[in-house]
Amino acid sequence: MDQPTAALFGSLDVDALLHERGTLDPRAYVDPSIHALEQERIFGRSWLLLTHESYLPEPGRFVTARMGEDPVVVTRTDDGTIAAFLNQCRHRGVPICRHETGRARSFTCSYHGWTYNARGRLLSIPNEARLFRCPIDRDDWSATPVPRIEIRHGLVFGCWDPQAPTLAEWLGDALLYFDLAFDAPGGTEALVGVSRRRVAANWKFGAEQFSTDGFHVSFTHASGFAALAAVNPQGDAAPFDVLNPPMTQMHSRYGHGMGFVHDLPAARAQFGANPIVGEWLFGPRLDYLVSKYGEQAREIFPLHMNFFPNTGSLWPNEVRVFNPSGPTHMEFWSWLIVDRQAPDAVKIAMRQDQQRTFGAAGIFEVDDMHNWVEAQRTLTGWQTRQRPFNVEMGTGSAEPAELGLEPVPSEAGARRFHRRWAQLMTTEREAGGIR
Amino acid sequence: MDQPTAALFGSLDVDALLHERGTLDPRAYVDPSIHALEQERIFGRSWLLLTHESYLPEPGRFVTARMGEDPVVVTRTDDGTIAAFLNQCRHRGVPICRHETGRARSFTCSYHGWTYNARGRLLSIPNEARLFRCPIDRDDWSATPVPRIEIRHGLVFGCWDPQAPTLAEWLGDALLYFDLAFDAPGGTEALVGVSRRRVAANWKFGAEQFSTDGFHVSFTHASGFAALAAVNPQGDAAPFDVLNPPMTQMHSRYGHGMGFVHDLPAARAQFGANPIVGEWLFGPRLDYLVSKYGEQAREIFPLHMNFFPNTGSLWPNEVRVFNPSGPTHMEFWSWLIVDRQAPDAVKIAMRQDQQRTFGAAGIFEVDDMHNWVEAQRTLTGWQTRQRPFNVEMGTGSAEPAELGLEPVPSEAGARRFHRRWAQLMTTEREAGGIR
Amino acid sequence: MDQPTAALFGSLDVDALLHERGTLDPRAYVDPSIHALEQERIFGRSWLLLTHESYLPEPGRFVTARMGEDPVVVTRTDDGTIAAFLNQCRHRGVPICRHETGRARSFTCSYHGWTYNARGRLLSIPNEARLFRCPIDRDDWSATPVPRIEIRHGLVFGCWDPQAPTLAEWLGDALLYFDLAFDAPGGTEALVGVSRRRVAANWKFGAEQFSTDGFHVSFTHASGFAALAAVNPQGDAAPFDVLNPPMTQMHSRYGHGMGFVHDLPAARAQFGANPIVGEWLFGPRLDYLVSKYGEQAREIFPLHMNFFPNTGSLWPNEVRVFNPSGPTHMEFWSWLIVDRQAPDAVKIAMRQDQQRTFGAAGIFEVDDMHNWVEAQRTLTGWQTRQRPFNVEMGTGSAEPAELGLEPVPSEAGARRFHRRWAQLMTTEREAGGIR
Amino acid sequence: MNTPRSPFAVDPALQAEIEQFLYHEAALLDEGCFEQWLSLMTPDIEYRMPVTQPALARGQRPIEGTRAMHFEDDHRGLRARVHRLGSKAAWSDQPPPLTRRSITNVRVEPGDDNSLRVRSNFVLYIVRRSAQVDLLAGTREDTLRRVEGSLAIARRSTHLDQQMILANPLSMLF
Amino acid sequence: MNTPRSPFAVDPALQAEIEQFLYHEAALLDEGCFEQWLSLMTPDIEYRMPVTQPALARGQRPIEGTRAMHFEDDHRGLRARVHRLGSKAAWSDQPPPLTRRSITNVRVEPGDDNSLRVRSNFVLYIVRRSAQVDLLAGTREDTLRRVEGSLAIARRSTHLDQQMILANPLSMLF
Amino acid sequence: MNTPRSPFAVDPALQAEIEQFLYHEAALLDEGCFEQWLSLMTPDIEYRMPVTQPALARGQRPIEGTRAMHFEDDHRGLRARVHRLGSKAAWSDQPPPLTRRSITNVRVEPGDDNSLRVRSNFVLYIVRRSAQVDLLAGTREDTLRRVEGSLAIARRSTHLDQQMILANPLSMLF
Ligand code: FES
Ligand code: FES
Ligand code: FES
Ligand SMILES: [Fe+3]
Ligand SMILES: [Fe+3]
Ligand SMILES: [Fe+3]
Repeated sequence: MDQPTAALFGSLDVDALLHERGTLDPRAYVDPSIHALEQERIFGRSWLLLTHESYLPEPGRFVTARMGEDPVVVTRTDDGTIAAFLNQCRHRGVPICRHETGRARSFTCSYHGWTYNARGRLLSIPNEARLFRCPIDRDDWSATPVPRIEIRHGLVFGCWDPQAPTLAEWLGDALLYFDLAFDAPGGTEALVGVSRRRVAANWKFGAEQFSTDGFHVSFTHASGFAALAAVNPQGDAAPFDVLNPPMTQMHSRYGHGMGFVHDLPAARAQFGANPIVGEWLFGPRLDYLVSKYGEQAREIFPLHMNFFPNTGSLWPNEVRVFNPSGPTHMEFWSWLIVDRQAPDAVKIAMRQDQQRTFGAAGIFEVDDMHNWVEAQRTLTGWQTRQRPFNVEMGTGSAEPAELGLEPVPSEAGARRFHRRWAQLMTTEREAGGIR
Repeated sequence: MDQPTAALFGSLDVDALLHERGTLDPRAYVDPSIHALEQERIFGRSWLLLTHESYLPEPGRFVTARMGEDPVVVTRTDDGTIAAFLNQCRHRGVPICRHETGRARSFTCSYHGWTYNARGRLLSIPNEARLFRCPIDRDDWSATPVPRIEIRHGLVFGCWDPQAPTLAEWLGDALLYFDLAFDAPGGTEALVGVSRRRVAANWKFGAEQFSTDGFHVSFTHASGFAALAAVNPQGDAAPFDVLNPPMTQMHSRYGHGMGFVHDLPAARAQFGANPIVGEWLFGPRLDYLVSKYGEQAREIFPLHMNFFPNTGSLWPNEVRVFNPSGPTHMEFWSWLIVDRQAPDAVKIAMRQDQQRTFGAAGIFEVDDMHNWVEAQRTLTGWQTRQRPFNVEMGTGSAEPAELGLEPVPSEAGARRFHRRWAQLMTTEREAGGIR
Repeated sequence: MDQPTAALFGSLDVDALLHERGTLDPRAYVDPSIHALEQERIFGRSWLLLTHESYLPEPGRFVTARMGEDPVVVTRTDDGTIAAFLNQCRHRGVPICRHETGRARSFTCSYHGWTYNARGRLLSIPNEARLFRCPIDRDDWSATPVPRIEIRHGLVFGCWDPQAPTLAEWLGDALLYFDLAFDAPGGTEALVGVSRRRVAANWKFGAEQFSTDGFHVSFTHASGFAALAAVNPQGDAAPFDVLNPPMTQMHSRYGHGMGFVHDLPAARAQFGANPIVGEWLFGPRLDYLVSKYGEQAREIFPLHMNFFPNTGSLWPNEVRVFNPSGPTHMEFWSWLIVDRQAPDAVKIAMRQDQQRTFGAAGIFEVDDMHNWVEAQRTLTGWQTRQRPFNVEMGTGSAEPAELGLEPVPSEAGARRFHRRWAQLMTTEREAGGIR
Repeated sequence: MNTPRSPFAVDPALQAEIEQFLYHEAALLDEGCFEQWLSLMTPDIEYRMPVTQPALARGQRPIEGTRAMHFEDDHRGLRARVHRLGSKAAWSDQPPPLTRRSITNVRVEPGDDNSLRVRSNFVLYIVRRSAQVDLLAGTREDTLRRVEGSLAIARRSTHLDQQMILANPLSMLF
Repeated sequence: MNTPRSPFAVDPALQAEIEQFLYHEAALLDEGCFEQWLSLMTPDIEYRMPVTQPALARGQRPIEGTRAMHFEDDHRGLRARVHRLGSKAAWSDQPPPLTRRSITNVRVEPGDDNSLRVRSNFVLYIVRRSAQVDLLAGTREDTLRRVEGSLAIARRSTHLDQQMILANPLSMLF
Repeated sequence: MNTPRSPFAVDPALQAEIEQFLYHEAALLDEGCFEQWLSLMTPDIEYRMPVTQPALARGQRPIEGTRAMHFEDDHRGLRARVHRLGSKAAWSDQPPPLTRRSITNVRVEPGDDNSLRVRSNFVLYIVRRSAQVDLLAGTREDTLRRVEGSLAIARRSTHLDQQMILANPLSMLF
């Protein structure tokens, strides 16, 4: 097991937050100074999901997005590549782009008309020569660019740290799992309309759960499963046997985690209750994945996952990002994604299934929200911040040095999520790119 | 008079907050670091009112309550005793009990199903043996218990400090006054429905006033008295002569305070305007008290009081608790209590009288709220925090070493409230139980 | 050019906030410790606009006002002078005066009846002799007076610093400009009804813009100008030619700034589109000013201005004050003022023009609000606080040692506003009156 | 569409009349005409607002016992409240808050002989001290009686949708 | 219940017609159809919203003098506002806020000859920039006129229940 | 005033009937009578709430493509939701929030043969955990059908005026 992290940041001792064996100080979810440091050390140098490429089908299209708590503009530039920059005019700070989505080749600030191109480069200042009488250096005074952009299976990621590893390196040994979750024949497309919520809970409640927590399902979602069973006597989406689930938990030393179904019949039972959907997922789609990634594709059917720090997904048709909004709230954006080549009937079925289960009003989603919000609210007390949370599930079993694959529920993934978090939180930014 | 308190806490000098002669720094009502320290040093070791015993008539009944800013569950256990514990699951912090009141013998967390008994002891974790693979120590991972519970005249008190004195010791020389306020033949019962308010004022505005402030009545409540007089030409509840009230202020070096009517005819005039009520209070009830506490019961008719830190009451039918909710708000809970053996007509009369006067919409209550909220709002300024408040009323008279009994209005009780507060605030918690 | 300000305050280095050449750290608009220090060092010793004298036509009239974040009462006393004092009872801090305007010769606190006269002097405490038994010193326990009050052209200013320079000294070389903006034959009067707004932006966004920013007009207000042009083909209030405006920017080393029209025909075109208004402004009014201030009055027609720190105005019929309300909000009060001797038709025309343009719902005002609020909102990010704003416009031109008069748009005035701000922020209060 | 009316069909004239009565009543409160408002109450008015309890969970029985009340007034009690609101010394209401009542979802049913049972929802917007905005909502069940050719309120029971009162001081009439 | 109608009885057809007119008008504003909205105003429209004053305390006389106004428009003034709202450069309204107007407590009285005096309350819910929610409430007094078989607004005077405007920028029409 | 009715004239009896139906429906939701509420839906109910998009800026074309949905239920989907709300394990709704729906600005138009097209606005006040107050507003377009002498909802499309959902968890029915 990794060494415990002992560094101090500010007056906060990480040892007080995260103990070796698996306990976690609840102040990590409420402390304003921890939250402030996260902006620099987590969100300032991690790969963060911005949007789906299908929103930017041609040059001149743009969307606005959010990286941690910072607003950015994401564009398809004239050379067909995607660029992103901070949505803040360098003159007095008004947003450069006021719209959430649209078509534009340049962006003019509403205050004094500074104009930036689709890469955020300062193009012009009205009457600059006569008014400024001093050189306004384009390199100094362009919008802050997001220096690193990568696209993988349609998902557009950005990173503020010029020295960061590549996205593939960042994903590390979890890369295959990422690919199996998001690759599809012909790629994917996102539905129009980002489902956004401001939820009164720290972002880590969401990210950690999506990484690792398959064992809350039978409890938290009991009413949802019963409801589906009641209206569908043949039983769709029944919960697995909690003690012997056909599932494996993946956990990575880089903080990523996933629960996947590890055999085909179980996956068919889980995802293929609707035969139209099953035919696609386990027919053309699986054929494509097997041809590309080999036979192992028949043993990895992703269910829930989080790629560190905050890109969560519920396979096979949703991806979401858990952005902080102060220490006690998260702002989370969820995209519905469907396989581009899937028949329309499959796309419709997936959309309808998603809204009923994990949409903003989904019968599963609402109970997750409830738990997170109530846990956060409880932390407004004082006694409630004095004793650690328990993250010990599965501590007794051997833990691999590298990628972990747990055949039964365990919190090893949560421990790794928090340890990765502590590693970044205690490493100074100046130390160069982090691994 | 006590020595001035000179200790420092954080960067705050208590001398700057509370001067010997009777001035008070307004920052005590707004400063976030003072508020944070209060949670540990005041609410972390004082006896706090939780609920009334009548809400827990038999084993299996529970209510949720609040101690300072912390949520607790209060239960009647199978052995008939009352227990309380922090309402926070030790796993990831979701409340163990979601309901305000009800019947339950165990409590199951909605997130992963950890189950606790009526004393907050961890009973079971779903599939623990197989999933955890490490011993989950029941002593380490039960809900944080409220280690001290005492019940006196139906009022259930709890205290987080295992080394605290008993409730009777805590009340000290104010014990007799507590008993005369809350004892009744056959005990008391609380009406169904806790009247709760979140009020935009620091909790000490309420607690201090209830301790000591009989002299605001004729000013603050002028419109209320006039209204009652207008609809009742015979004149009920007329204010006392301010200069010669038949009242005594009690103040204790432990911070408790009370204003009581010190002669029977005046008490009858005050509380017995409604003959039905008077017959009970000054008949069977007084007989009972005299037989138990002696003739002095005829000279102590409590009117307003606060037992340190935050248990306030307006005799004879209300008890309330002024809990903090951040430095600038209080959340206060008020219970209507009536003598169990009183005739129904008395209970009804008391209930109706209470809603009209000191209920949430009571014609006296609203003007108290107004004063507190406006004083707090004014403290958002900067100049408004630069000069002390005056707490000098009655300073000139001799002050007793022990229990004080003042025959005329005085702020001796307020000075003692604040001095007790400063004593606790400047005493480290590790120093053992405080007196 | 002034020396850069290098002093530290708290952990904040002013050099990090305000660079010599003209860049500004955005943290000046969000940091809570900067905001707290502003209350002491800016609002605690600057001349601040309280109200217009016409609201206090005779002894016994009062209004409540705001100085920074502090509430004050402003009165016309029996000797006809104007006085002001902090609106906070010295006993427990309840506001002394509950009304926004009215008639009163003394003010009685609603809590315990302490009564203060129209200068805030403690007059009486109910039953003081009997109850207090200690001398309550009238000098110690009166409401905190605003020690300095001056009235100039009907505008009532107050200052907390007894050692402050006079208002005329404070205005310094900007005094003439102040006089030309607010003087009028027979004086001015304010309309009934203060237009108040709480706007989610730091107060300095407003104050700085009003000082210096004539160049936002053509961009920010494009839609407003187009709207006026569309309904008035003869074209009223057309924007100036941005490159060759008939305007001069005044900037003072004391932080004041103004944009004025510097020739009469242009002023007539700007302000006299409505002939009724033009006849008054450039007839009797101008005659009066020329007779009093000389021929220069024909070359100074104020348009926008701010007198440091926060008295803004849009000539000729509005004055406003940008008060802070926490670091991220301002509370701003705007008065409509009209020349007392102007014909009624002029007054009506001015009122109607103001509501349409710069009233709370004015077609120009709303776009200013938009820019400020959006710039502030953007500063909730982290990256958005890392790089400076640009305040370099016009840096290349020579800058005068004393009063600056710039014939073309420039941010020299903004630089001077921020430099004056930094000078006060880094000068201790004990150092005596500041210049 | 000439199909027969459903069970939801009502007499539109009666419906409109009752709505007008409630709007008139609300305006009297919003405009501070408390004495006039009081004149709309019958002498035997019962005016109640119980302390709001949490909505019951599935399968829970309500806790037995007498309910605490925010309001439980007869005519004399209301007279006292109205008297206070007319006083210069009613500190919480001098100056008065701005209030605005929207009365919605009015449902009328015939009651005993001369009376009507009227349910309605309300949204009450309150502004104190220029910038303290509160919003309350709830539902009411009134008994209206025809009195001398006009209408009067004989009983009002208000359910306020706040267990924790946030709009303090609660000096408004409902 | 066949007892005679009270003073609150109204013509239900007229009441419904006026309500429908006001709902239609509100929908035009909520849907951004500002030109169509403008066409509901008479050419001599008086459109006003005075700066909200504190409610008067008992016994205080109102302060004399001319009132300041948030809105004081004639038809030309409204045309200018509508023109601006149609511009791409109306920054505060591009993208437009989401708005929803609930019009309640409609009370109709006959006015001079051809006109009606209509009072109503409103609750206006506004969302800007996806998460800045504001709520306004108030009351209006309109003069409606029958014009060519339809209805038009000849005068609107709005009282906004906020002394301190919190819903900035205040670029909405009322 | 006896001038002829304007285009805003409606049948007051029909208007009142539809309003009563919508008030009844709202009360069933506010009182937690979900099964009864479900019985007001036709078997072929289409119940939808698209994810709210920003209002379009002047001159912008809408982005093409399939819309994401917050709700897109048929009868079976609603049965599942109602089943869950009846469960003790529906954590977010046990105890249930206090909710209060005000239905306003009801506009009725005849639809195909047997149906009515009804638009209405709503203000939904929600209180969770005693002090978490949320307010939602929006507009709905319903298709009502006359069924066996009564009314039923055959289609409801709700537009919620929040792009960023603030009232979480969004477990309410609309
Ligand atoms: S703030 Fe963008 S151009 Fe000035
Ligand atoms: S949080 Fe309670 S069981 Fe997991
Ligand atoms: S607070 Fe003003 S008299 Fe006591
Ligand atoms: Fe879940
Ligand atoms: Fe009191
Ligand atoms: Fe401007």
